[in-house]
Amino acid sequence: MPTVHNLPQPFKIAEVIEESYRVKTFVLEGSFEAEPGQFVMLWLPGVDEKPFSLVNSNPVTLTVARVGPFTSELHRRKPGDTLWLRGPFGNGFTLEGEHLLLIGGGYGVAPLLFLARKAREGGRRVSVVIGASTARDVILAEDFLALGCHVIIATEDGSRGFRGKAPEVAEELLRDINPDALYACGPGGMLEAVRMMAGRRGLPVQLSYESYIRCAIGVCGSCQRSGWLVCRDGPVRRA
Amino acid sequence: MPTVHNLPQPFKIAEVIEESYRVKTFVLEGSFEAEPGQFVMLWLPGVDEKPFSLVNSNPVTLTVARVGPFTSELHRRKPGDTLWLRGPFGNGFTLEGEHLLLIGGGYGVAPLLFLARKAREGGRRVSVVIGASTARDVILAEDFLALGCHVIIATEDGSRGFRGKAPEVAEELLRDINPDALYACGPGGMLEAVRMMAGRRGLPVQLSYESYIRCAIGVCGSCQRSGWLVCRDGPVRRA
Amino acid sequence: MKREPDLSVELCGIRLRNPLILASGILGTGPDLLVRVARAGAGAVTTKSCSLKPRKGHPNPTVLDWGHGLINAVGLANPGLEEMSRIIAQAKELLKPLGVPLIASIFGGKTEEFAALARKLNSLPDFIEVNISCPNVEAEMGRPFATDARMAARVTAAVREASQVPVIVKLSPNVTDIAYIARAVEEAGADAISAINTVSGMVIDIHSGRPVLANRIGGISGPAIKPIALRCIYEITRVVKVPVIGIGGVTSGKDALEMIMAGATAVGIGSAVYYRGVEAFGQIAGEMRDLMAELGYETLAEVRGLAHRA
Amino acid sequence: MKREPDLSVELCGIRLRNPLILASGILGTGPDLLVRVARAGAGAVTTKSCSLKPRKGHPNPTVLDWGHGLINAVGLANPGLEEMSRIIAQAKELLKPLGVPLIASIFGGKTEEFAALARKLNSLPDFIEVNISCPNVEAEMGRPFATDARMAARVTAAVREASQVPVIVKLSPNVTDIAYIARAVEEAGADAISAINTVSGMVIDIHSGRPVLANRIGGISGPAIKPIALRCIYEITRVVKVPVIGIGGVTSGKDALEMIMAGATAVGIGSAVYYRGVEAFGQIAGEMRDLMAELGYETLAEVRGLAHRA
Ligand SMILES: Cc1cc2nc3c(=O)[nH]c(=O)nc-3n(C[C@H](O)[C@H](O)[C@H](O)COP(=O)(O)OP(=O)(O)OC[C@H]3O[C@@H](n4cnc5c(N)ncnc54)[C@H](O)[C@@H]3O)c2cc1C
Ligand SMILES: Cc1cc2nc3c(=O)[nH]c(=O)nc-3n(C[C@H](O)[C@H](O)[C@H](O)COP(=O)(O)OP(=O)(O)OC[C@H]3O[C@@H](n4cnc5c(N)ncnc54)[C@H](O)[C@@H]3O)c2cc1C
Ligand SMILES: Cc1cc2nc3c(=O)[nH]c(=O)nc-3n(C[C@H](O)[C@H](O)[C@H](O)COP(=O)(O)O)c2cc1C
Ligand SMILES: Cc1cc2nc3c(=O)[nH]c(=O)nc-3n(C[C@H](O)[C@H](O)[C@H](O)COP(=O)(O)O)c2cc1C
Ligand code: FES
Ligand code: FES
Repeated sequence: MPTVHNLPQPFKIAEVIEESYRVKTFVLEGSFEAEPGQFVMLWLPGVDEKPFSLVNSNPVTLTVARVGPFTSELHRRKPGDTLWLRGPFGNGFTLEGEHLLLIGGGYGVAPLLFLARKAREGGRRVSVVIGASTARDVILAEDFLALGCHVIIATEDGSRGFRGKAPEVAEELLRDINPDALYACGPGGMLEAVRMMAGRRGLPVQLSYESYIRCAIGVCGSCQRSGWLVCRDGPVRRA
Repeated sequence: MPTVHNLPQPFKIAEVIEESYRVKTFVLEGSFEAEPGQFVMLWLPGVDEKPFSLVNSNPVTLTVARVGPFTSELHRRKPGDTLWLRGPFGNGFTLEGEHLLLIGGGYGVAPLLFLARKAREGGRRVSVVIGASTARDVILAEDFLALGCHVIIATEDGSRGFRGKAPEVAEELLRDINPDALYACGPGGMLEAVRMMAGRRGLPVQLSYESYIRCAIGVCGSCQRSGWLVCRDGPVRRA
Repeated sequence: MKREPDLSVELCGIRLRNPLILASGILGTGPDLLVRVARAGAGAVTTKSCSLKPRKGHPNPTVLDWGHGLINAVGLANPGLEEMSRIIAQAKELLKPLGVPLIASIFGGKTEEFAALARKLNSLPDFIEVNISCPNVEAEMGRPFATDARMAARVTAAVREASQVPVIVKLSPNVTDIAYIARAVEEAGADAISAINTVSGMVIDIHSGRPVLANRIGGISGPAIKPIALRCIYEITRVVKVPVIGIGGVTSGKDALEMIMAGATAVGIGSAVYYRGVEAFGQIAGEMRDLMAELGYETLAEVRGLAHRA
Repeated sequence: MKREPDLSVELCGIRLRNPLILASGILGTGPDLLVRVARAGAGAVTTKSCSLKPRKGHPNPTVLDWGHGLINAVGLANPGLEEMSRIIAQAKELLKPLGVPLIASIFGGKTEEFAALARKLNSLPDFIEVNISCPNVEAEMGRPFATDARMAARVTAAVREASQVPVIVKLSPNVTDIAYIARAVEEAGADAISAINTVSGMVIDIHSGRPVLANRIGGISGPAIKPIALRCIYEITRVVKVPVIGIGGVTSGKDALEMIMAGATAVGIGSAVYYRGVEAFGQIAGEMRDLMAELGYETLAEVRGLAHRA
């Protein structure tokens, strides 16, 4: 998938959706070719530039959790304001199997929604475990439901859906769901748990990793994990 | 017609044909897209780079008169040696009419041979006046004949064919030949004579001009004639 | 409703209908060609650099497209002051009705030659541009004056003294600190600065194992040098007050606006003539207008120097 | 029958299987990555430049593709000497069986810092490369040492004194006379010279009216700078005897041969990793072999410096 924008390009914000007290979705005016799992670099001139996964490419859509200075600044932007994007970068998810189980933790659910949409368009069955620490952190559940996915919610404190971490809940339900491919995006520990589970079950698995991104184009070495470049070889990787 | 080679590219000499005591034709290995009337810049590393019209583009062929240091050096090159070309440059001849009269003086006959070939391929009638100062300067007559052209030779001293300058001879025969378009390439005075003749007869005319070429790409201004660039707007121009 | 964007700029008290100036050495060889460029939409035109005596320049190859720009070592071929004065006089006459000012570019091997050229040109051109930055005659003349602040200042002062018209000094990017040189020529009396001249480079042909330019080393222009030019304009306009003509790699209205955002007052156009033909001038001006309308700017004064904001 | 072309070269007495060296700052952040580059076909690899203390570098954007090359102002982000020593030790171990030498790039704000780095690295790497030419930390550290012959010589002498291994000094193209600086560092004891570091430039976004790099000014690399690099290598190798690593815009076997024709002994590869991936190394080596066979060269010694012939 070639990069559409090598330099940051302006995109007007069409709509801002509050997903939770600390997560907002930014629907932008405009579109470009991209695959689920690919990411963009979002530039706020005078502030910084950070990586975010695409939740949709038409219209271009990002779902952003407020976790620090940059995302806080971003959360202040309103419809009509401009965001600058370059990308898309990296290798996304590959569709495989007829029944996909997606496991997302935190804002990691965001790229999985894009994946679910593509999978449903192709007539595949999709189950998704949305992991969160507590009920008010659960995001995008309605969107998955609207796509006709089987939605399972897992909160660590049990305040909504199943109690437990997303991979644990997924593993418990695995026999019932009986998927033929696993996909996960979320914190490192979660990815590791999913990887182990897939190994035990002999299921193909694709994981979306994170790392500190600078160039996003595979030259600076900032994002490397044991010789593997998250920005260029990833962020999605088969275990 | 886009430029195929922006930087000089090596072409091996396949064959050298002696056209006269001071004119040689260099048939090269290789071809590129070009139109009759377009020219190339021929580089001899360590010597100089000079403009020459294409006599053929497949295989690439040049016909060169020995007139000074560069062309003398070029005449020493043998089959197997390498010549460097960039181009093709400029606007060539446009085919018009059903019976073309070509008037060439000196090595100016060279690009007309390329034009004649294209015209004959399109089934058009072609008459050509080959002008030269004396019999031994007449070149390419056989080639035009081989294409099925009506060939008229004009030498200034009358040592071969008609006596007189090419445009004079052409004008005398104009009623008999009855062409519907004129084309000429040769010294400035000759072009001017053809232009006047065409004006008098109300015939369309295309003339190929020369001027001192440096860049060949329309930037240096070296080749300008009253604001008109021989290398880019020309070398062929409608009068 | 916003008004139609206004591209006009003032350079040393002289109004240009738009900021696009034909750069020296491109098509500036004859009056008709200069007029053609003006008709195509240039705001001002510059002649090929002229010396006291005629110069043949270097043998060919002298100008090449190497893929990301041009490289040239024409070697300042020009017909000399006498013939150039005739060209300038004719061009001036033809340009007057079009309202397009004429810049005469001069160069010499010694300070006195520069001064003599300026004196003899008198008030024939609207501006004199002092080319102390050509990288392609080093073998013959030594390093360009623009690589040494003291020499650059001395030439500037001599021309300023001799000239009847505003003096533009053209700087080289092939220096450690272009801002330092800029300040030196400003102090010496330059009315404006133009930058950049070409970037010193070399293109090699692997089949012959030789540099392709007859002069071996030449000057790079076109798209490849745009970021270098923008950086130079930014650095220069951070320290000088005189207006700066930003030159280098501008081939679109977007490029021209970038140059003005970097701090330029006007914009030189050279290699773009290769990429887009003489029509480049009108096209670039049109693109500037469209972009200004889209971005909500009415005048170039609003755009100038934006990149310097904190 | 000609023999299969031999790409091996000797650099300060150390044999490289081919002349292609991973340039500093590209992928040189970890042992596995360095090994991956070696496996992909590099003749030697260079680490990201390392300082005594860890450095966060500049905020993003730090690296961009502007169309004819890259521009970067990473600001020398690195984990500092302690962590880098571990990386180098591990990499060295893994590279040994591959026969691929390791170059450790160092930089500091003062001469003593350079010397301390060289002393502490001891004979851990096969070479030390002294980066006195990064254009992207000027606001913080002042002009790079490579822009002043006296300073460049002083750093060189200090590192030469402190180092157990051959010392390569990396030069900047952002100077008036790179050959002069090259001679100064050679006289001060440099065992080899590498050139060029990036060319100072700026990219501006017209929609925001701002330089895109957080650092505003950055270093240009990639195809746009190849002719500048070739010219620098030509100028340097005209006046020095030590081997030169030619770096700048090499993305193909043809480019690499041009660099050697300009006078380089080895060839640095940086931005090509963006254009062609890590596979660039093997591919470029293959292209060099094919071209050498076509042109009838058996060794790089036959190719070296061809462009200097009269
Ligand atoms: C491939 C990829 C896709 C991502 N997709 C999303 C997404 O869809 N939605 C979302 O909310 N977040 C996403 N992130 C994370 C997002 O980039 C960070 O939350 C953001 O950079 C935090 O910036 P900050 O200034 O608000 O917080 P900080 O206080 O600067 O940092 C908070 C956290 O973000 C990480 N972070 C900061 N800068 C970077 C950087 N340049 N590269 C990688 N991580 C960084 C830090 O390591 C830290 O863990 C993604 C990250 C990566 C690598
Ligand atoms: C568009 C064009 C097409 C041409 N096609 C042919 C051709 O097909 N066959 C052929 O034999 N000749 C052709 N010529 C002329 C050819 O370029 C010259 O004969 C050649 O350059 C002479 O070089 P020299 O060193 O041998 O002679 P010199 O002694 O240098 O010059 C002899 C004549 O050639 C002219 N000339 C020299 N250099 C140039 C130059 N750079 N540009 C233009 N004219 C120059 C001189 O003005 C002089 O009239 C063409 C010229 C042009 C402009
Ligand atoms: C073929 C050519 C000839 C040039 N001749 C001159 C010259 O005579 N005097 C001068 O000051 N600059 C000369 N220049 C430099 C240009 O005026 C300009 O500074 C440079 O090309 C950068 O602008 P560009 O990228 O728009 O071409 C020449 C450039 C080219 C390409
Ligand atoms: C992203 C990036 C980071 C760089 N970091 C360093 C560095 O830390 N030290 C150094 O000496 N050169 C550094 N450079 C310069 C390169 O080593 C090289 O000199 C330059 O990029 C030109 O080569 P290229 O055109 O092949 O990329 C860096 C270049 C890039 C693109
Ligand atoms: S972020 Fe630079 S290599 Fe991945
Ligand atoms: S030869 Fe340069 S403009 Fe025609």
